[in-house]
Amino acid sequence: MVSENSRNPKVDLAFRRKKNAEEMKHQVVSFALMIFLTIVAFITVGYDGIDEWLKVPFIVLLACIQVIFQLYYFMHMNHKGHEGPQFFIWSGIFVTFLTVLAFMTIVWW
Amino acid sequence: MKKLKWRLLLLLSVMTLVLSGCGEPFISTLIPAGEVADEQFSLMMLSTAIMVIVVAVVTIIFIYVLMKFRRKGSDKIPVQVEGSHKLEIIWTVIPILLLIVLAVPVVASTFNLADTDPMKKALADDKNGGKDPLVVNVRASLYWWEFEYPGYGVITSQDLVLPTDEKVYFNLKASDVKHSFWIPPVGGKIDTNTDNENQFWLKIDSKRAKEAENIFYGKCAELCGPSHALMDFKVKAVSRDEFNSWINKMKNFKAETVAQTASAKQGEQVFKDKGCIGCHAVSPADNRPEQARTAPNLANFADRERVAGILEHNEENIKNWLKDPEKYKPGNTMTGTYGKLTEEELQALTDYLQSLSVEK
Amino acid sequence: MSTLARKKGFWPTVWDYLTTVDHKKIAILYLIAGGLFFVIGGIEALLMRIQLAIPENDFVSAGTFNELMTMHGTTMIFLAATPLLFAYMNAVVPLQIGARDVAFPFLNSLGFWLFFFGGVFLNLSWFLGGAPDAGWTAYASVALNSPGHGVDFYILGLQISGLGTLISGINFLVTIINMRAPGMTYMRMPLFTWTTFVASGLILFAFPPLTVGIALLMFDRLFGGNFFNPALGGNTIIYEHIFWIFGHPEVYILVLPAFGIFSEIIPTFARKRLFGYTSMVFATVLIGFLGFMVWAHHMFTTGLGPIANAIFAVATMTIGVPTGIKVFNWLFTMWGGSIRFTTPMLYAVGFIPSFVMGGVTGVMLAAAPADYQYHDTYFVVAHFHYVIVGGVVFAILAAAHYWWPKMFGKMLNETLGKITFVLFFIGFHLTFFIQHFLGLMGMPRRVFTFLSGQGFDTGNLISTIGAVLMGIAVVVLLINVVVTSVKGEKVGADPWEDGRSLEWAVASPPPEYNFKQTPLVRGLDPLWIEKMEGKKGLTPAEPLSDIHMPNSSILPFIISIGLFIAAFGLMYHNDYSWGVPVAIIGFIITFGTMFLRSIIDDHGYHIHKEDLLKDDNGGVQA
Amino acid sequence: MHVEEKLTAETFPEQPEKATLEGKNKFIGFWVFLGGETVLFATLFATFLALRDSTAGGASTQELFDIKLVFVATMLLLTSSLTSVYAIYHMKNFQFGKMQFWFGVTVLLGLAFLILEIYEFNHYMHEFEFKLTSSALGSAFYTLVGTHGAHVAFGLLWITTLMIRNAKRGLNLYNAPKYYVASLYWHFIDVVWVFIFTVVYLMGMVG
Ligand code: HEA
Ligand code: HEA
Ligand code: HEC
Ligand code: CUA
Ligand SMILES: [Cu+2]
Repeated sequence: MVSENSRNPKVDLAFRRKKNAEEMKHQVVSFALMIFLTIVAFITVGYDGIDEWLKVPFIVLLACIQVIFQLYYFMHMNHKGHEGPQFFIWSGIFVTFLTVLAFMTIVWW
Repeated sequence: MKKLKWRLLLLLSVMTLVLSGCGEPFISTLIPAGEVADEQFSLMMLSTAIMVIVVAVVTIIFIYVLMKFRRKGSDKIPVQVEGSHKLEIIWTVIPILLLIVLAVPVVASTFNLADTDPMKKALADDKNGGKDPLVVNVRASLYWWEFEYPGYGVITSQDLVLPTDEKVYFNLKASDVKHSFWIPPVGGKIDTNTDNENQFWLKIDSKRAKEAENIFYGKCAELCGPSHALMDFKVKAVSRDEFNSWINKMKNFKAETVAQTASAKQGEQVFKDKGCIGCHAVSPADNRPEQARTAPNLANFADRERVAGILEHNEENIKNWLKDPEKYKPGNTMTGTYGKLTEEELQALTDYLQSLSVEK
Repeated sequence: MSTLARKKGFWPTVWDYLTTVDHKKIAILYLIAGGLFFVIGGIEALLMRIQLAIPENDFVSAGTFNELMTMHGTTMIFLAATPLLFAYMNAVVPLQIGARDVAFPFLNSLGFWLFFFGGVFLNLSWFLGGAPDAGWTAYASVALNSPGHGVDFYILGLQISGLGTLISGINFLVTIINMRAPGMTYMRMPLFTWTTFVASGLILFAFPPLTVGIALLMFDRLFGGNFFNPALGGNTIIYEHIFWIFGHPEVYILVLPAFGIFSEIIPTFARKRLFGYTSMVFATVLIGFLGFMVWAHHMFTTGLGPIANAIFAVATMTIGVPTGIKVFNWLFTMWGGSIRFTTPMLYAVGFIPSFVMGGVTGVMLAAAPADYQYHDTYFVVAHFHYVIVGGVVFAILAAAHYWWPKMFGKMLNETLGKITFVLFFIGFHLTFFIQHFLGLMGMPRRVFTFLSGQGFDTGNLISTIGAVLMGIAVVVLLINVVVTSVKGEKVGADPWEDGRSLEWAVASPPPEYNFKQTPLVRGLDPLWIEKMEGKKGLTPAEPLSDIHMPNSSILPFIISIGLFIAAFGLMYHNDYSWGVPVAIIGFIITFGTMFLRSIIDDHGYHIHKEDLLKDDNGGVQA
Repeated sequence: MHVEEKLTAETFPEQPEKATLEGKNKFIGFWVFLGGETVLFATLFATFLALRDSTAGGASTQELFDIKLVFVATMLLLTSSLTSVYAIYHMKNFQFGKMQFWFGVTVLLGLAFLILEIYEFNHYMHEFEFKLTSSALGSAFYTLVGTHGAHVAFGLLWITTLMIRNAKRGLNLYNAPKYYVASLYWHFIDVVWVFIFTVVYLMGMVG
């Protein structure tokens, strides 16, 4: 909303529409990638040739990448004005990491 | 000069600590009587010393500031100081150094006290089976303790008999809710969980055990129900020879032969008729699975220090306990399981129970 | 309040408070409710202390003692300390940042009513078959083994009030992010606002684990779940972790705002700006951050193994460093200042050595092998009362005296205030200092009695005497409140004369819109800056114009009642056939009301410029 | 800008969700809330991970899970995430009708997902006797996946309410933030699902 007062509405509108459309294209691409990653994950699990110890970290990695796509593209965390959201989501992820790590290491019996 | 002042302060505070009393030798952590407790005690003293320094520094600045900078009528506006990097660095770095001094022995000690490899080896070896080093399985239940010596096939309750001057290893768990096993003068506590077995070791020093008259108090240190406060046990510290002789007597104990007098024999019968035997074993070699062992093993009951862990051991109290256990340990699981006992039955049971001894 | 009552009559006033979304009135609600629960929790403490005054006492039974102990801890932490701090946050933070209101006035009210009904629900347990008795930690195996509905009251009551706390936390976060006046940058925010901000962040990340933990407990107790049933693969250690992942940050949720309060009071009465403001902010954030990485220090004896114990021991100790930074900054704020010993300042001054004592015993507890000796003894009880009472309660009492004039327009009586302080201070040290030694001498905590002959007798008696002194001190405070509201004198905007932050720039109590014109902030301690430049008020950042205000609403109250009803249904659904329908009705009330809220447009209303001009006592004098 | 202002495509701001103070508050407040939700699910995930082999002799995850069903469910939910992106895209272009349409599609996809999940739970309970009460694994599984399912259900109700409530009014600065925030919620549900299908289902099938 930088040019709130000084803009020519018509031109501006056309420009904005174009920008939005372009962004939408990015969204579709990231969606395609997400679907792709999902399929890869499912195939990995269904496929017997791979060592189980490799499978788990691999599919978890895929999930993380996918979630980054969701957060940064679908949820626009890549946009300006998202410093707050980034801070809180990453803090949440930090606590998540600690919790999950603890439960997988020191709760074992 | 300054150093001297600090040392004096330290000395003074340790003195006050001593003067204000260290408690009783059979229960106080401040009168350690074993290697583990010693190690912990020295950590406690080290940290106390560091903390006394910290508190002293803060207090000195504090008192100086309060004396010097009180408002004295005037409407003067003090200089609005923003801060000082030099000072801030000082009071960041010095605490870090103090903490390092504390952290190093803490980490070392944490690993040392958790070292239970000898026990694992002993248990893995069939011949040894937990004799050398001695292994004790501890099982905590609402509100009593069972101690099993797996190397000897002996089970006892409430009173834990331990040889002095050697490391004893423990396997601990709980059968109903979480409890915690603690003998303050001998070493810090460890929880008995419902999900797993915990392990640690203790070592009693014979000389200092004597000062506690060879009896230590054990406590349950985790809230477990109404009678949590009363879930005490006793530790008898004996020499290795005495221990050997005791464990042999336990192994050879024949419950069938102990009742000698008529009354005791009658009591033995009541013990069966009233179903006491369904819960309480009277033989140290109890082969039932632990789920079936729902009450203290009474094999050497007459040798115990206390009745039910808390009451002084005498005929009167045995009767009281049998008459109304709820009165002495609210919420215990024996209450209401055997109907009313007549005065005669009580006497008989008491006589029988008093005959259950390996020492006599 | 009393003036309001006269103006409006009793029932309209009640209605006004039931429906209010004004942060200043919600603050008063928090103060009253939190104060009430503090007295309840304190009475529970006194009853415990009476029972423990002599060995083998039978003043209360074993079961009752466990109930008192559990309810004391739970009430004090969740229903007294947190809400009392919320009271000051609500009253002061919007003013300090130059805002007209919080970000979500409606949610603010909802947060209060959820907390309140959760607390009422929990306390009803006393009359409905017995209170919870598994400790404030409600460790799974004891909690599942506890007969009756006591623990269910705990689970459901905390669930409701915890939701309220979470909502309030989010509200403060957004308020501080979005509603600051022009020029009020993050690094110009008063420390109380900063600590509120960080504490709210901790609430945001710590309360969800609590929600989950007690939900799992609820499944196990009420719906046949097996999370904590080892026979079917459950694991009780999970609960311990979840509880402390919440529980440790919770203690910093309490103490950080307390630090904030003292960081306001000390500069005011030393007439000197806060020493090392930047490092204070940094330390606050660091404490909050580290607070999430140390929880297992409550579980050293659980048997996590030496690696975990060593890591958590060292991590815990590091918290001493930022806290130390704070302590020394306070000392050096006073250094070179001009200290005036008002009642709030007395608490601030008393706080420093008391809290440091509690803090250093915390570091001692962090030495894992030594903690095998301290854990679950009175040494721990002594530690946390030193930090909680010496830190948090002192702060709450200090803030009560400090901000009372701002909240109610009248100054609490200083003489009575000082009497309260002296009694409380002496009582406090008498009660808890000796407990260190009781613990070291082998006295476990959570015991309803102790046998004589173990050396615990004298210490416990002294402790009880101290508690009685604290009780008397609280009674004097209550008298002070009554006396003040009957005949206290009205005060102006800056009753302490040395006010530094924005709350002292508006009338006491402030008008409903706080600032007639949003102020322009030109630095740290904005009011002080203007005063030093000889100005009377602040520079406005905007021309006088209509002010937008939110509408009052009864819906938060109804939403909360719905959950209150549903909780009864859930609790009794195994016992009575009406359980399930009642639960459903409760949820319908709650969700139906939420639905109403979402479909009814609520645009608020405006106070017009002309009316503002007429009303000349408020806002920034430009 | 004012909430009740009547807007046209030209005057409609670029970021309608943040054009008013209320909108900005909602926006940041909701993100903050999502930070808390992250931790809520983290705790449930951690619990599940700790208990994932605690079958108590009952059905194990390898026996239970059916890769096809999970795949279909995943595709449904992922696609619904894209359709809600479309909806927001049209919101930014001030095309109310299209926005409503895509939200409608989102709701339908979400509903299909939910039905599938209910079918799945039902299947486990009757075919495998796998219930909340049957083992620690059962408790952990139903609590984690069920909490997610409850979020889906709530999201569906929320978006539907918004659509119906505003059907006649069109887009304005009062409801734009609400739509925006609802879509954020929907994406978040999807984020959680990505981890559920990975950690619960796929890892459960690997063993
Ligand atoms: C407001 C509440 C509050 C606060 C602020 C703290 C602060 C701290 N606590 Fe405390 N704690 C509790 C409330 C609190 N605690 C409660 C309620 C329990 C019991 C729960 C239960 O079981 O029911 C508990 C229990 C508890 C335990 C578990 C004990 C046990 O059950 O066995 C431990 C162990 O590490 C611990 C440690 C600490 C530490 C290291 C700090 C540190 O943050 C302290 C830091 C402060 C200082 C160190 C002082 C100032 C610093 C200086 C002057 C600088 C120089 C200092 C040094 C170099 C040391 N606490
Ligand atoms: C904010 C937290 C907080 C506060 C402020 C307090 C305050 C006090 N607490 Fe504590 N306490 C806890 C939190 C707190 N406590 C927790 C978490 C536990 C652990 C529980 C557990 O183990 O699960 C605990 C446990 C605990 C124990 C150990 C119980 C046990 O292990 O068996 C004891 C024993 O002395 C105690 C005492 C006190 C005392 C004397 C006060 C005093 O400071 C109280 C002072 C207040 C008053 C005395 C009120 C006075 C009011 C009146 C006299 C009213 C009269 C007027 C009218 C009716 C109008 N508390
Ligand atoms: C349901 C099982 C049960 C039955 C039946 C039962 N008890 Fe007990 N008994 C217990 C339990 C459990 C304890 C430990 C109580 C405690 O300390 O909380 C106990 C404790 C005792 C003690 C004290 C033990 C000690 O080592 O100090 C004695 C003595 C005793 N029982 C005798 C009897 C007699 C005699 C009977 C029968 C008349 C009996 N019990 C029946 C369960 C039972
Ligand atoms: Cu067993 Cu406390
Ligand atoms: Cu802690």
